Amino acid sequence: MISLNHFLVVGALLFTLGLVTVATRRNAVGVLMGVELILNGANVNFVAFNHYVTGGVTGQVFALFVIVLAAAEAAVGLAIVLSIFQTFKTIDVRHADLMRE
Amino acid sequence: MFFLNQGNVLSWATFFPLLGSAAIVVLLAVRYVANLPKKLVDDGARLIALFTSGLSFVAAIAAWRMYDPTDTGVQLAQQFVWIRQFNIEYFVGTDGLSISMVLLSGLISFVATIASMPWWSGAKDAEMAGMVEDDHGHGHDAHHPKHFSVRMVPGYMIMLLLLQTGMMGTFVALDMFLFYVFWEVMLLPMYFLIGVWGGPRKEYAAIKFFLYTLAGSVLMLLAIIGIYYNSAPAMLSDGTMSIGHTFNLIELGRQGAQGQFLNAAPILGFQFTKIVFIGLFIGFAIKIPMFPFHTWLPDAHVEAPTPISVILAGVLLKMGIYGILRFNYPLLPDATAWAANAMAIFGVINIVYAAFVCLGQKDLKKLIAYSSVSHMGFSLLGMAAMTPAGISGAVLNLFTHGIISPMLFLIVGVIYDRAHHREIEKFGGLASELPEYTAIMGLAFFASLGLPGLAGFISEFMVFTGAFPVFTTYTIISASAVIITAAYYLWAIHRMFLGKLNPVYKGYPDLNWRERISLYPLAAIAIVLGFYPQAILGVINRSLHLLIQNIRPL
Amino acid sequence: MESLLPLVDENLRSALWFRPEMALTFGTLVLFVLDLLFRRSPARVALLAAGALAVLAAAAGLLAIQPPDAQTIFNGMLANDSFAIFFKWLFLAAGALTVVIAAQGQDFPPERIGQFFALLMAIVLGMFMMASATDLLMVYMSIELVSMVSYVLAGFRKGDRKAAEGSLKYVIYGGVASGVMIFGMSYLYGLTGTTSLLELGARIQAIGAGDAVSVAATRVALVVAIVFVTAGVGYKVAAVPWHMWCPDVYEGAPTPFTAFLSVGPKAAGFALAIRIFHSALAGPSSPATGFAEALAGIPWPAVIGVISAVTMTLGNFTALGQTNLKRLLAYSSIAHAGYTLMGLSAASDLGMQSVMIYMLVYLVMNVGAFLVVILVAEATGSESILDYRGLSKRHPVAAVAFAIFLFSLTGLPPFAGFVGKWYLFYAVFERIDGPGGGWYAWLLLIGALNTAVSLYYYVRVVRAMFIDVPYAEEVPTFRARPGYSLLLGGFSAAILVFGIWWSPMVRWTEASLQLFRG
Amino acid sequence: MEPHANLQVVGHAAEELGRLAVHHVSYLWLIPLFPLVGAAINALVGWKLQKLFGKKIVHRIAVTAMFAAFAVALRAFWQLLHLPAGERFLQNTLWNVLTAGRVTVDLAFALDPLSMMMVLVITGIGALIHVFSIGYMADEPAYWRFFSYLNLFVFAMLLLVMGDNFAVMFFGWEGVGLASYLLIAFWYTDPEKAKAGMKAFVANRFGDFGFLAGLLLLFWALGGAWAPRDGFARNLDYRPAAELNAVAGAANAAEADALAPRVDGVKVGPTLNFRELRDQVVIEATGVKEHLANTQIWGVSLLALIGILLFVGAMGKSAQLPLYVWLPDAMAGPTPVSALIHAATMVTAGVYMVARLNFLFALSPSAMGWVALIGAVTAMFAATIGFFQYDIKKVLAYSTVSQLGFMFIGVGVGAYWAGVYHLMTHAFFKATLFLGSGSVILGCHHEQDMRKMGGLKKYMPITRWTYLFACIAIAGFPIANGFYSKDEILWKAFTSRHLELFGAPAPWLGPLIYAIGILTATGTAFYMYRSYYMTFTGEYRGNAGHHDEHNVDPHSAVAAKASALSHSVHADDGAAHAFGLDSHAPSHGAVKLHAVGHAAAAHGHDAHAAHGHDADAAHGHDAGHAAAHDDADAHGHGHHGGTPHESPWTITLVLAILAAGSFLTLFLGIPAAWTHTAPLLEHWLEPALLAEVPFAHVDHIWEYAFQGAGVLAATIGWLAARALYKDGLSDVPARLKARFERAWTVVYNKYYVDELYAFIVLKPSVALARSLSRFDGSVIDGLVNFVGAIGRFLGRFDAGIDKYLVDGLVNAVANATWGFGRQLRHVQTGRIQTYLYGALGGALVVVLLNFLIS
Repeated sequence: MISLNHFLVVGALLFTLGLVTVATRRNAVGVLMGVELILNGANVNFVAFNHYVTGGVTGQVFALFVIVLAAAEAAVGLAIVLSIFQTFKTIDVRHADLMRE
Repeated sequence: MFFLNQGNVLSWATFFPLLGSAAIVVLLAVRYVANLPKKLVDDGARLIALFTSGLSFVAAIAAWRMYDPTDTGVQLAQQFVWIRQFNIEYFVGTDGLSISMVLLSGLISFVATIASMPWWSGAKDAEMAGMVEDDHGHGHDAHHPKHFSVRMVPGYMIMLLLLQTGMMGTFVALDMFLFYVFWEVMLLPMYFLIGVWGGPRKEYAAIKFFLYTLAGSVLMLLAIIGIYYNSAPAMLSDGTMSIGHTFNLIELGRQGAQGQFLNAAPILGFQFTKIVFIGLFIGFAIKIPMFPFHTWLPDAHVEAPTPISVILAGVLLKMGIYGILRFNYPLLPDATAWAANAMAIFGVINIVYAAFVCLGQKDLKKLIAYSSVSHMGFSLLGMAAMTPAGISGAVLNLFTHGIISPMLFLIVGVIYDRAHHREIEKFGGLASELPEYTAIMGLAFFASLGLPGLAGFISEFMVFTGAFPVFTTYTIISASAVIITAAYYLWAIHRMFLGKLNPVYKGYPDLNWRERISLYPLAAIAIVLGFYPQAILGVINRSLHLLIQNIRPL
Repeated sequence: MESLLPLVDENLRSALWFRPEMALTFGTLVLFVLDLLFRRSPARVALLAAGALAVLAAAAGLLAIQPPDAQTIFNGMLANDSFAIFFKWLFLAAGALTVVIAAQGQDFPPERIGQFFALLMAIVLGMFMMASATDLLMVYMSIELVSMVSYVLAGFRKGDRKAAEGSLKYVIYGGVASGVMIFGMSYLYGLTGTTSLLELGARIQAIGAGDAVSVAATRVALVVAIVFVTAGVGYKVAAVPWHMWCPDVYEGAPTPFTAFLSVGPKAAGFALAIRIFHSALAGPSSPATGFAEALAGIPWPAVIGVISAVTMTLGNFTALGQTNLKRLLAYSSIAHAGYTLMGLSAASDLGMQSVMIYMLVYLVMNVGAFLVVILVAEATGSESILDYRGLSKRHPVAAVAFAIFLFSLTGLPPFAGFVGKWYLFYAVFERIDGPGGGWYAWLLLIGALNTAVSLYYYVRVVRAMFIDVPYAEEVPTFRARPGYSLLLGGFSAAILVFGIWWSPMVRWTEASLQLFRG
Repeated sequence: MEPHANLQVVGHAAEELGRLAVHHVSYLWLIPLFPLVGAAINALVGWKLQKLFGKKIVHRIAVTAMFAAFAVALRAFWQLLHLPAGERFLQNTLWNVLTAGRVTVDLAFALDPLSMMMVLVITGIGALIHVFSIGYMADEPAYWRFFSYLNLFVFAMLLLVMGDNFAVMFFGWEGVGLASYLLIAFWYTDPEKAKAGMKAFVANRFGDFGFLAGLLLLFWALGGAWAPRDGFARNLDYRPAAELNAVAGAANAAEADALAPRVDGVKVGPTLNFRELRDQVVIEATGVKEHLANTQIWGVSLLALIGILLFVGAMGKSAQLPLYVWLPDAMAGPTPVSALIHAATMVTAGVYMVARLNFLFALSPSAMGWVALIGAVTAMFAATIGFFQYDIKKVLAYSTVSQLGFMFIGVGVGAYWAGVYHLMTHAFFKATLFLGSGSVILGCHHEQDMRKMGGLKKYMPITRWTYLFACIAIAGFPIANGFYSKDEILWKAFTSRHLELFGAPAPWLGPLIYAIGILTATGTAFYMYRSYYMTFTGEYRGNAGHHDEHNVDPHSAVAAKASALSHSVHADDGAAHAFGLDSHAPSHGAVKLHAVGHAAAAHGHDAHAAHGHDADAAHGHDAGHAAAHDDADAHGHGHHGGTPHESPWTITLVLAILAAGSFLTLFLGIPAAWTHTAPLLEHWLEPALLAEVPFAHVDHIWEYAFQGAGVLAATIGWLAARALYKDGLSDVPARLKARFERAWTVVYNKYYVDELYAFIVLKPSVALARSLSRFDGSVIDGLVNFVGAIGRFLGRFDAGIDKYLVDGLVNAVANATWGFGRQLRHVQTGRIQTYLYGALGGALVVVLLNFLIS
């Protein structure tokens, strides 16, 4: 029988993996995907909590909104990555350190 | 003057200069529109400055005349609610403690304004000083920059007048918040006056002065917040009761006398009154300046242009002592008693230490700056004793030093304008070339070293007499400074003025009229006060003696 | 089917309180259309600016006629209360100023300025919602709205490496921050079973019941969740340790937008923070003292205090070494976030009020400061402090105004900055003789000393303008910009007036203190 | 039998003294006013006047002021004379200078017999010296400056003696210091002279410091008795104003007076006023006397401490050990100044002050003991130095120091009137001596070295006779005033038994002081006659290049002898022959003389030829004068130029008057032993000097004997000097010097006291000053800059944190997570992630913080 904790563990794992991805990927797109992972970790939690704890639809609606916003954010992010590519001719985030004094 | 009456004279004294600076701003605006010739604008600014600070001086004299010495309460008060939410009032007034300072500040401001003019000087010394107006930014030769009195004149005058407003306001403000505002308002113009029109190391000196003073005043701010927060409500000027607390210094003094602040909650484990006392005291001690917070003074003095040194020594230094007497004494009598001994010790250190430092100085202006440090020590010692003679002497010392030290700095300015250096060793035998200058210098030096018959002696004598029964040993130690003082002044005279004339200074012009009209009045006052100090004492005594009545030993 | 009817009614009712937001929404779209319409028009910049201002004016008008009674709308998603309205006015002002400045400047090429205005309206909309959000969902969405548009605008300058880099950092950083926040929200939701800030407080207190072990465990989770949420807010106000994006983004973004960023979203972030901490994590403030107590023994005031101390200290000390004016102002804005957090950590009505006052004052002086930066950058093409030398001679008005702004930022009377500082300090001092007052005493001391430190780098600029002599050969020409001069004059005057006669400011903020608590 | 075998101590009958009766008058202020006005006029417009109307107008102003003051003084004297002895006290208050609490000071003048005498001396002798200066400073360009200084000095001196309270006295006390500074450094272009002035002022400041301390101590000693706070002076326990006294609130004189506590009508408590002080101390009922007598402070008797501290002040002004050093240097000033300030008036201020406070000193035998002892030692010490000086003014300077020592012996042992009497007599004969020397110096064209003088009696007879008479007076022959004052002092010293030292009775001190005194008297006679003989007898050595006493070359000795033989100006000169005959190689000398004579003739009157003027002398007067005049015309007042000449009448007249004065004033002090009535002056001064000091009673036989001893001492000194120095013939001094080379050098160099001062006081304090100012510049100021530096450093450091430290942390973390076996470059994640690490790490810290706090 799958309990709430299983879901939470999954959510936490997604979250952590997301963070690690963001923190270590050199490819900007990869980094953005890491962000997505984080958000999805949160979504799992929402849905799980909604199902096991609160009932109703709040959590699920929340999750839906998060998904939508994540999509939007990904779009913006990718656009910026494109402009980065146009200017830096690379999307390796290591090279985006002009303003490092 | 018809518009100067009991109710508004102090406000006029405070805001005349401000109006003046506003007028100069207008003048500048007009210049941009109708582009007037530079010369016209400069002279206009100078005239406005002279006129307004003169008016402010007149108002100060009027206040002095209106003041009734037999009454110890607040007089010439003007009061209305300013910020009701915080019970802040515009409350100016004067009592025995501040009336003499009002007069002094008016006088010295005016003298300083006169000394800021390039006028009334002989062709030759004007040329030597680099006052000659020419298009390119240099004086008579490339080595010496143009004289401060012809550089960016309107700006200078605006700042000078702002400074005067700040000073006068600080002395007349009787609302704690208002006091703090004026206190800070003084900083900015002073920074610019030193920083823009100062000497070679002006940036360093200016920023040092600024940071030093601000560091002190933020501590002061915290202390003020603390006092306000722990004060009891009081009646506002419009008859309504204040909400919770009060900024009214007189009211706070009453509460302090009743021990209002004794039962305030301790802060970081320190007793409230003590920590607040320390906060305020450091803030003021930096202005005095008290050892070890004195090191901004020599730099500021050395770099500042002459009139600014005059104001600095003549008025600004007085605010430290004034603030302590205005805040710490009435508001925190018990902490004051607790700190009295420490104050006396610091006073002695100031006196003796600075005197020795003077003896070792090579730069005349530095020497005089340190002598100011030394003389301020007398005030500390005298007020710490809490005896009538002591405290009267301390405040009288503010006045006399406020007369004498401006003379000294004007005198330094005279020789600096001609020789463009202040190295004592490099002069010699000036007496035979500049007799009048030598005479006035001798008067000032002897006044400063406390020669009876001149102003300086009286206050020193009173401080000694007042402090002796309380701090016998300290008093004797500091009395020994009279020897050192005599030594360094006479030695300076010896090296600069006596002996064979150093040929370099052959044909130097003697005093010109600008220097005369700024120096002689002060000299006259110094002599008169030497024989009749009661003119001041009779006015200030009562309030001061009342001030120390409340201070009981712990 | 009939169960939908109340929802419909609610939405129709709520629409009445949502008119400013709607105005902004439509305004955004309209501006896009206008942008296309005026493509050929020679005066398109002026027209578009007029349009943007018209939108803002409409929003303002609707905001003005909006009935003031406090309540929630959209089923408790948003609250309409005087607190929110105060900040909305602030945002409108910030937006309008940005429009005016941007319209005159050259940071935006005329052909793209329309998009900028449109997106600006969107940000304002987002900030409106941030100020009035009472549900975690709305909190998240409003933050995201503001953030995402900001990402775009931060990288608005095409082909500018710094801009691109800044926006990349911004987007990644913001993404992670909001992700962390939403993750924390998910835990809050799970632990309390609600997403409404209005109910959150009661639920958290209820947690106290139950056996010790589970309570302790829940508290751990709760605290972690709260900290995660704090991260999201802290990132918006650029508080240490979530401040690092700030300098780069400020430097990379077009300066008018930087000015906007430094005041608008910061204010919105504080509004949100107050909303969260005061209505969700603290009980109602006692009418006698105005003090509010933290719920369930979560010591967030002290934590915020520590964050505030660290933030202001780090910001100030880092600013000491800066030579680029935009970076310097960025770090200074971090420091000011630290000061403002003092008010939040006071956890009292006066604390809230002091935050509001400070944001109001800060809006004026900081936008003013950036305006001068724009002015100088136009003439010299540089933001380095070296190019400010001798400004007092070349452009006296700008120099004097800048000096006033800087001294006001330092917090010297008689400038408005001092009033703000005064309120913050006083609010903190009130708390000293409470339990754990020691924290506040130290906070106060640190704040005071920081003031002195900050003077040092502000004065460096003043010194450059007034004391240092410029290079002999450099004679940059200042294009006559009466508009800028007027603005500078206006800002300076406002700062002086607020510094000397600030009763109105106080009255307004006092009236805007009611947080709707359901 | 020894004298004090059968002595029994008797004091005056201790009759109760009442309060001082005061006569308020309104004209005393005129006395100081005139000199002040004179000074002011000459100081402000003198240079103009001098340019317009010549020097006459300048000195007319000054001298007129002096005589006017003298006239008013006489008027006051007249009034005093016609008052009953007990009520001779004139008082004149001008205005209240300052009042604060208990401290109240009036600008007020008072004349009692004592100050009356001083005023007469100051204005009288002062006026004469002004007249003298007319001639003496005739060719001084800054004439006006000189006279304005002189007037200023007299003004200050009058304040000093006429002051009704300590404050006014102190005004004068410092004022004369200033005036003497200005006058000593009058020729300021000479750094040495300027330095001498500085030295005088600073040395006096040492004394003033003691004076001030004693003053304050006395002031509050009085306060202690009445305020409810004994142990007032045990400081460091904080005393508030409220309990300090009844007069705390006094804001003006009237209040202070009204509030002041009184014990049956006598105002008690702290006061600076001599009269109030005297009343409350003298009148037993007030109990002040007991209080003062019984109070101890820092373990010593309060009164002794007060007395000694005040005496330290006197040491400065009156040039006693160890503060006398400034006086000899003060001779750098113009001679009239030396006469007026450094002989007649200012230097006696200390004596005057002690006498003025006699009622106080009398209460403390050990204070008196110290005064007397230091006086005696100083007298001896200075006299020995005086033996070997060559600068005539230096001799007189040391003699002055020595005589002041005598005065202090007088006031020290309690013979106040005698001390004051000596002050007066000294004023006369020492002024005569100084002005005489001045005349000599003028005559010898500003030559002060006695070795370059000699034989002046033929050139300046009046100067010579007056100088001689003054020598007689100071040596103590009964035909002049010096004898009477000095012998009275010594006699009183011998008969005093009540002195104490270190609080222990010292009956032996009196006789000891007498012994020292009589020896010193002998010495005095010796060095004064030495100066007389070296200056006025023998041959004029002014033009004899550089050749001095202590390497007498046989030639000049022979030359001198020869000239002495050639025309025997002094028939009575046995000694000269006696010494002359056993001199070697007469023929050689004669030949040389002859040759030189020719040389001189050949070259005409060459003023600078080594022996030229010996030749002139040999060929008689007229030629010599001719030479002198040619020379004078040739180069004005060049040194060694021409023969000396008598001074103008203004000078000689003054000399005559003063000499007469030193004769006439002897009648003021005819000892009681002769007339069986108190001497006139003692009688006159009695009301002022009321202290009752017990003296051993010894019958008159002994007094006569002691007077005889005094005369004997003088005679011995005279004869010795005559034998050694008359006509400069003897070479014994030379041989003695050769014999005791080392000792001679030590004494000649004034025992190296100046060097000692330089070593103990000057160098250390200057070194301290230098190091302190360096300390201030580096350490104190350094601290500030250091803080600033720390700030800026932290700034960079923070920036570093942002940029690098976090990176480092990141790399570390990255290593930990990823770096197993990987190279750094693979985990180098760049900026953005860095930020995230920072953020998350921060968040974690915050989480921890939560639990730490809660």
